[in-house]
Amino acid sequence: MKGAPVIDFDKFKPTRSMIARRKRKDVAMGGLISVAFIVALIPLFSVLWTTIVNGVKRLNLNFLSYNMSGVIGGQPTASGGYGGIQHAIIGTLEITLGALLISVPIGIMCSVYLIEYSRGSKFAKAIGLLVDVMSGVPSIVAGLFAFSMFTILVGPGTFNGFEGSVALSLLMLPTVIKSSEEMLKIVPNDLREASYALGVTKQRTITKIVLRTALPGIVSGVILAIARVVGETAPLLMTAGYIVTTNVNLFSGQMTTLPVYVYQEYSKLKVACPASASSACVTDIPMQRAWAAALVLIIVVLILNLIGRLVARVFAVKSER
Amino acid sequence: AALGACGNNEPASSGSSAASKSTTSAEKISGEFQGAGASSQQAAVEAWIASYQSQNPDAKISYNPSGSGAGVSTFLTGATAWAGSDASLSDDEVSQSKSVCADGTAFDVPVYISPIAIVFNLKGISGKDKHLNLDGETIAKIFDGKITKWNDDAIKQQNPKVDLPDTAITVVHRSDKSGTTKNFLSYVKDVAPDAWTYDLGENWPNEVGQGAKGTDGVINTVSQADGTIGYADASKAGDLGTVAVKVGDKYVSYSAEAAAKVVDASPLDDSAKGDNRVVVKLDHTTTADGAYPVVLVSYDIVCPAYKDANTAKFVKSWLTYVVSEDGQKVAADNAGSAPMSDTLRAKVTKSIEAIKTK
Amino acid sequence: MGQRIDVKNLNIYYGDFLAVEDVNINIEPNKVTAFIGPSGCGKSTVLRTLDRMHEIIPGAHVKGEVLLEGRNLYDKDVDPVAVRRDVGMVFQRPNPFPTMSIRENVLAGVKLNNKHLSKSDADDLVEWALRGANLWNEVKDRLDNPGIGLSGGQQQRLCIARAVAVHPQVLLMDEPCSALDPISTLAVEDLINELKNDYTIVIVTHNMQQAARIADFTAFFNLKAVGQPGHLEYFADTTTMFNNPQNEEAERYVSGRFG
Amino acid sequence: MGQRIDVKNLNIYYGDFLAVEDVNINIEPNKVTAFIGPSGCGKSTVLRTLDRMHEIIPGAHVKGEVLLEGRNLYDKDVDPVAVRRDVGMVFQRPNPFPTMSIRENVLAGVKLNNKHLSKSDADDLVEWALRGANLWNEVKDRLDNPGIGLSGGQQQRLCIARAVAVHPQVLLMDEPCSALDPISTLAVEDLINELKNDYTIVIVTHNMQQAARIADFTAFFNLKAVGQPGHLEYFADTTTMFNNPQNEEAERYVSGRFG
Amino acid sequence: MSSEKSTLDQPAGGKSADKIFKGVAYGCGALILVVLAAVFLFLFFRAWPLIGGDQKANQATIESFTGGSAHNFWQYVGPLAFGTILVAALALLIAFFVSVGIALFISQYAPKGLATALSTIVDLLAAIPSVIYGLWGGIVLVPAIYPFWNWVAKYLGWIPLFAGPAANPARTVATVSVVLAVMILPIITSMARDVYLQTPRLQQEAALALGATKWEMIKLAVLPFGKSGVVSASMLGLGRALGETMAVLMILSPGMHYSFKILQASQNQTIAANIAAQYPEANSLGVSTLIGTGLVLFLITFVVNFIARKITQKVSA
Ligand SMILES: Nc1ncnc2c1ncn2[C@@H]1O[C@H](COP(=O)(O)OP(=O)(O)OP(=O)(O)O)[C@@H](O)[C@H]1O
Ligand SMILES: Nc1ncnc2c1ncn2[C@@H]1O[C@H](COP(=O)(O)OP(=O)(O)OP(=O)(O)O)[C@@H](O)[C@H]1O
Ligand SMILES: [Mg+2]
Ligand SMILES: [Mg+2]
Ligand SMILES: O=P([O-])([O-])[O-]
Repeated sequence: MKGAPVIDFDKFKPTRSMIARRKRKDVAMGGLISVAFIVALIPLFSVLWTTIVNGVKRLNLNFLSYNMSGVIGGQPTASGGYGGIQHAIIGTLEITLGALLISVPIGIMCSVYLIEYSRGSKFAKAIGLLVDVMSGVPSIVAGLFAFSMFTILVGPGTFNGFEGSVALSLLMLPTVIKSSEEMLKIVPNDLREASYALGVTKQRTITKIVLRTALPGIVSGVILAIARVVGETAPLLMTAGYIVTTNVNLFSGQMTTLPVYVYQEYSKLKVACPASASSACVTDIPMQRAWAAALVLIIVVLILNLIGRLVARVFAVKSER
Repeated sequence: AALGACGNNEPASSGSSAASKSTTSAEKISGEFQGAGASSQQAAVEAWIASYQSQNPDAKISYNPSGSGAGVSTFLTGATAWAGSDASLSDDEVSQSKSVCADGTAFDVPVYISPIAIVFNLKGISGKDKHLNLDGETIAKIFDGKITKWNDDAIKQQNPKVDLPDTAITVVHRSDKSGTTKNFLSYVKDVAPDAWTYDLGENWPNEVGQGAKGTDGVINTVSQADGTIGYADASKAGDLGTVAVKVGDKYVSYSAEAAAKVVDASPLDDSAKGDNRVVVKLDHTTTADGAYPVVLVSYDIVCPAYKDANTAKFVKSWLTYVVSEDGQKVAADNAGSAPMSDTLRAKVTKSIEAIKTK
Repeated sequence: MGQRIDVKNLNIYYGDFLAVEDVNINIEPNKVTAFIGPSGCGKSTVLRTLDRMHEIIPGAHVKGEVLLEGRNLYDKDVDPVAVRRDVGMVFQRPNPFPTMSIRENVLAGVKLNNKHLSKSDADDLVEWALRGANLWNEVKDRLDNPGIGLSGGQQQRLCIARAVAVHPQVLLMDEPCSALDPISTLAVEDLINELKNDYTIVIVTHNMQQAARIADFTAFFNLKAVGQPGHLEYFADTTTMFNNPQNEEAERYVSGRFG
Repeated sequence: MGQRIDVKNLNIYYGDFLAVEDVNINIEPNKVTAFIGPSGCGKSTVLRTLDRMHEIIPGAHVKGEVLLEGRNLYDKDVDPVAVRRDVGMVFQRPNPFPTMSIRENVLAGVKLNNKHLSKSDADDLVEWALRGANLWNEVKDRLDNPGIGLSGGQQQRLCIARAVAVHPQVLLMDEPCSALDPISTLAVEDLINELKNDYTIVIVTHNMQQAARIADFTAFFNLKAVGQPGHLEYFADTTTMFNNPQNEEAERYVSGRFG
Repeated sequence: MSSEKSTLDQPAGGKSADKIFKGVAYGCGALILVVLAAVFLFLFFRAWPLIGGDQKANQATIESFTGGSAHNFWQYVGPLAFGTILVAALALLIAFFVSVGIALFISQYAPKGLATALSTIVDLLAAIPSVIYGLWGGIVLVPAIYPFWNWVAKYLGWIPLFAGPAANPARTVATVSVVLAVMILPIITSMARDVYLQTPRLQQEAALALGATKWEMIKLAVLPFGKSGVVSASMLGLGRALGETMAVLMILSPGMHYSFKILQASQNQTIAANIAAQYPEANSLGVSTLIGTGLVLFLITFVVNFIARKITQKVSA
């Protein structure tokens, strides 16, 4: 090779010690990574374990099918239970559904705008930035926002489930947008072109080809977003309030959700048992209820995750290979 | 079991020996009513609601234990029928209430009187129904970080029979704004003005020890380490040791009766501006025999007239029940509170009578 | 029957960048016209202007005329969506819709345009298109299987079937065989030979042998340097192009050592 | 100088699936050996066993021997990392490290063993490798620019420079030109011709003309049917393979109409 | 079967649907802007009395919040902002390396079956509500971790950060950081794992083909590729830690200092936990003050995310 410098390659030959050193480093890093892994699992499993062990004590059908009205202290109710979380489950479902109905259509259409209509435009970049920023909005700020908004628009002292939905939807929106955006991005451009080349309008291409192809990913993204907000406490305390009875009206009256219930029961800590009470009176029933509700919450989140995966699989782009 | 109507539990049969006589004459109340406020009252209010609804099955009552401040603010927006509060109304709040009450200004009446226990956790010494004897000055010094060891002479002298260890004292106080704090501190300030020089308020004033959110936080924190001491609503004291407080020359440990005694021995606060107000000015320095002076008095705040007559009817009948002998007993049973005396009840009842239902 | 295309003074831009300069070319109906030339000379770009697919890229636009049977595709009142129904396109990599079965893929063009088809009409159309794409025998027993379950060559023929199912007059193909193995390539080439009875076909290919085998006319595009616009260097019937080109550049290119 | 490779009774598995069966082949030093054959016959698979890259795929393993100058690469005490230093590899699609400059890309392999390379040594090595890959003149003024800023053909040559910079004895190339345009292909083919002075080169190609142009020996792999293991059908010097193959299948394949 | 007639001049259907759809998409894009502006404005209106209201009353409110140690809004929010950032930064510091470790373990080291199982577990843990982490932290971790902090204070106490004595019970910034780290760990891990798994095979093979060991391959191909993804994952985690309310509220013994003594109690407090703690007992002016601090928190997260975005843009460029 003309003009090339002459290289003495023996100089670059790996020395024995160098090889050994690289090997050692390789093994050490492998070890370190495995250790990091195990260390991290300890607290995570401890969380799960504590919740399960403490939670199963009170988790039964009665607990799931009654609310807390008429529950006095640690005494058993007429149905033989110690109150339950039926109202909180209903509240959680309705408020989350409300948040879902607000954030999913907006979120998906926003990602459609970002990916399909204005990829790379200045405005789109600004919105992309704002979505990023929005994903960092602390949940308590979302709560304060919904609280302020309803105070100003509806009137002071407004508490209702929908107010909670508004707060949660603010938290869900960026997650939905970002995951949908990712999913739309990975829809191959080939498919769009194939559709356009068949003389299909842009709207139908997007709805019938692009969104359909991205659907499994979008659905699992949405479900993960739900799983994230279903455990919110602080914003709901200041928006949806707290009530011991079942309220099915999302737009009027306070509503309890599972995390708020957990927190409220934890706050009660203990109850007093009157001297006359039978041995069925349990003084630390609030803590037991808190753990049981926490366990239910985890199970709900778990089920949501599983559904997400299942949906992703069912709707998945079928392939034989 | 089939799902109860919307999962409601029928009121428990035990515990509430249905308050038959106090409300027999009153007509049945129906409708939905909301209250909000002090969390200290929560256990009592839950019991009251259960009993009250057993007599008025068509009334649906809910109480959000959102905190005294939030309760009063919400009440002042007109969104709730009444508020529970650990503090009596401020002058400002009284005048603000003009805009929500149909007529006149809101007033407060005591409904819930509860001893505050000074709880501690000390290996080998604390335990259920175990006490340490302390006078006000020692308590003040401990909570001000002046006494830092459990075997300090001041403590030893008052507890000659106890073998006190050389453990450091960790003070645990409320980190949130709290009526409990204010009542505890006003006791300390009244009995030991030289040892406790801070201004009185609902926030903890010094930087000693650890702060914890809520009564539950204090109890949890105290339980979690050796050498801790704190104060909390007595019904939550559980297995922790509690302090017997020096009154006169005896040491008195907390009990509902002992708490009731100090309230009886205390005058009403004449400086409270506004009609119908019943504000107790606790006399912490009382030497009355067997009185326990560390007490929390919690109020219900209501209007003398409501825009909605049904609400007015409800509030009147609700308060009547709450302060009735039965109501006070239900609270005492389920929340460990001290039933109010007949003298006080008479004053309160007079105020309740002022509520216009027509 | 296929339709003729006449390209007049066409300049093609990506934003401000002039990618292809001043193209004039007449594409005969029911013939196969091949575009050859070095990479980046604008073959794909020109091809995509023939059904206004070019416009999908933001900022891309043209100056000049493309006449389909005398009607300028770029006239103000022509809807690009309608253009694309008349001029079908097949891409370099087979791109069946992954969520659809073989049958649905064939019907996609019709169904996506919200046309309602009776079951028997649909069946007929599917069979007709798949037979036209030489794929019927291979897939007739598994029409409801996913389209992407097929082999690459089958997928490409499926895409051709999908394109012909909307009855275009012209079929554009951008290197339809470059992702295929030799055996599949053969199948597609055979198909092109048959399709020209019904359609006008324009095909971009890197492979000169392929152009020689299947094209009636060949257009050689070139570019002076990278960053310069490409242009149509030489257009001739295929025999002339490969045996006796009257253009020095074209001769250098077709006789070059590349395959 | 290049080293010789002898493959003996090599069976290659993906998990339980026998992908390639009983390969025996002798690869001469300082020659270019081409692997050709239909898609899926195992060309890439065999190539990757020559530097134990095969093993990266979970479950993949081999039975048999690959002797590099007589030493079995698959002996228990042979470190695959060491093998890969002696046997370099270039892939189908150019894969420079995207976060690195041109210079850093070239030095990436060397730096692994020489933490503290003097600036002048590094400069020399970069120049040497880039000249060796025929890229020096095009990039010498922008060595600190990112490697992925180059054109496809340049990137591929950069990858070759990166591979030769660690001074291997053998260079394996898996369809190194299939993603490149003709001009870049030419550049890489020229390069291969020069490189064989220093290295033993094994190249997989789909393009028979390419094999004919650059290889000294050609191995034709085949498979009986999809799902069946591939096998080495015929191995000969390139002239024989393309002009007078002594194997019917090979003849059919090289004389097919595809190109 | 093909028709002779050109359909060019027939109007294509679906034109108006096309326009409406586009309009809706644009509207939803613009809505994001509106929503964020609304968040800011509503908070701002509600916090307005802090600026436009009676300053005497404001001072009284803040003095009552702090027991007289702060007199104006900035003195009040300063230590809170400091505490917020301190807690979140520590949590991120702890979680970051561990997360990257786990993500690498799952994506590069673990055999496929184990990797899938672990991924599922990590995803589930990422969804555990923070109130449960708060419960666990306050009840299980606080007593369990004290001996460790005590040890740290004893032997590493010469480092100002670890100045003793360690508070018992350990309701300290250190413990809270650990809980928050545990909480954000699955979030960062799950995102980091996803990007690491997407490292192009080609890059990895390129490194291995040069004779790199596994770790060197990770350093050459995986880590650089994943950098921007991991940075944004960390920022997401940081955002979560900055805004976490319940876990802090249920664990930390708060204080209002600019203090780095993470093993001692009553040193710092976070904005979010402070809002939740004071909100129930706050009067109308108090709520305004708290919303003011919420606005500051909002701005902090805004800035953090903004910077993060800039970083990721630079890295990926
Ligand atoms: N989307 C685009 N944006 C900007 N410029 C582009 C775009 N697509 C292509 N170009 C430029 O237009 C010119 C022509 O590209 P084109 O893809 O048409 O060439 P080609 O002949 O098809 O090449 P190949 O044989 O590689 O497919 C090139 O300079 C290319 O860089
Ligand atoms: N990672 C893998 N796991 C399982 N099977 C594989 C894998 N890679 C290749 N195979 C199988 O091994 C056989 C040989 O594949 P290989 O990629 O070596 O063929 P090839 O001749 O290189 O094909 P091409 O020309 O398309 O590159 C094929 O049957 C293929 O399906
Ligand atoms: Mg092209
Ligand atoms: Mg291959
Ligand atoms: O009832 P508290 O005011 O002490 O919370």
